[in-house]
Amino acid sequence: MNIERFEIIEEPIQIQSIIDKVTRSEAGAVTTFVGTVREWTKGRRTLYLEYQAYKPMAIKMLERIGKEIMEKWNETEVAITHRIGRLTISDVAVVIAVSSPHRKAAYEANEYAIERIKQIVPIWKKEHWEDGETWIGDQLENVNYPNGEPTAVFEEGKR
Amino acid sequence: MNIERFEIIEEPIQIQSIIDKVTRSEAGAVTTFVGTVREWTKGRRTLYLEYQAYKPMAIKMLERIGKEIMEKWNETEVAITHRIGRLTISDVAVVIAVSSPHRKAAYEANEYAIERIKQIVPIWKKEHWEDGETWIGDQLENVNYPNGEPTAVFEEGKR
Amino acid sequence: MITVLLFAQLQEEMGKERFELEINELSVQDLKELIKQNYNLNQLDHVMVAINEEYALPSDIVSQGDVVAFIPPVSGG
Amino acid sequence: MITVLLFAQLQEEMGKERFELEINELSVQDLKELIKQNYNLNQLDHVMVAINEEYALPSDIVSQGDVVAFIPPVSGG
Repeated sequence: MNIERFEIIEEPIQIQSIIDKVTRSEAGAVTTFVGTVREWTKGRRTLYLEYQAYKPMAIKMLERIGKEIMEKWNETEVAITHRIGRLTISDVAVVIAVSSPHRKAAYEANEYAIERIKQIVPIWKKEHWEDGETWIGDQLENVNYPNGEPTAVFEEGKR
Repeated sequence: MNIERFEIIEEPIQIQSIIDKVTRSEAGAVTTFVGTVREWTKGRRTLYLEYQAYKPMAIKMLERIGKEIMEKWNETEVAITHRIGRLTISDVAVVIAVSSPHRKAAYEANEYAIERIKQIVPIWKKEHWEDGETWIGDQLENVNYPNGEPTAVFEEGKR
Repeated sequence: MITVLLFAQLQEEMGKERFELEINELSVQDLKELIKQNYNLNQLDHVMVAINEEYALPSDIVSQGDVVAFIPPVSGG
Repeated sequence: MITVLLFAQLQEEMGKERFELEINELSVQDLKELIKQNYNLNQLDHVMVAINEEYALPSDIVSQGDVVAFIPPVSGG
């Protein structure tokens, strides 16, 4: 697996370059997910966001997601780039590209990737609202961390 | 609905420009599907493809798919461009972009779009193999056209 | 008069993209029969028909001035 | 000695990104307790711990030279 397929960067993400990383002559389908900064969340207005990462571990976790995907859907290839730092409305925060000979797998694997990012990749978002600021946690809203032990972060077999 | 969101073109597709058509500050998720020309199909090697379209009707059908999606998943926006003419290996044949405030809808609507394209949009692909050429039909393999009447092409209520 | 459009393998089989027919009114089904018998097109069974860019049923009526397209199974995407 | 890394709200609460602790060996659970009591960090209950960039269990042992990161619920994507 090419390590540069999983990156944390501070500059704007070039979507095409992420797609290029997974494009190959055997794969007829490439799906991408582009996560952008939303202006309104439940009636509250965002001015800008700040993303912070534990960079070396975040890259490791992205690589792990890539590995999980290639095990679940063989023949797929994955590239993920997450941007950190200060982002304003409609800026691209994350791009996930998955290529596959079969489109079904390309969609499924892509959706799996974003779910896993929200579970295990050490990146945090600080919302700067019109009327205050907050660090956001637990976006999935179904991850409970009793005793700081979400099983989802452990590789199968470790527990 | 902006009519230019649904296009049939003969030049290379700029993926970013399709994404830009649906990006907006209310939508935090954009999914894309990029269909590229595959070199190998069941052990047979493709040299190049030729796509032909019944252009005005193909655009109408793309618009209809967009309308169907906005009815099924409100809050989504859709843009689709299909390229026709001669395409070689790894060239981009089709790009579908869907934006939504909710990522689940963005994935589902995108997959719906490619399924519908393969059912109702009058575009045909001619494979030029190493050892011959064929017009390809019925890609979905589950669309049967007995008496030339696939119900899938009719709008609900028409029959 | 109606205009008939052909695509993909039908276009190659017939050697042209379009032709005109001097008819006033008939059903899609009857038009298919007529063309099968007179034009030596053998692949019409699995072919859809569109009238003026909308898919039509076998019982729909083709009238003067209509553009009728024969749509073989599509393969875009 | 071990190195402790802090992120997001923990970093702001503590006013620093990292600090060092003169300890030899103790469990993740005990380390959390120790830090709760000595450093006035109140939000540690829902915080995961990573040792050398891998998630750790409460029973895992932190040893000399390890880098321990406190990982509040993540919110990337």
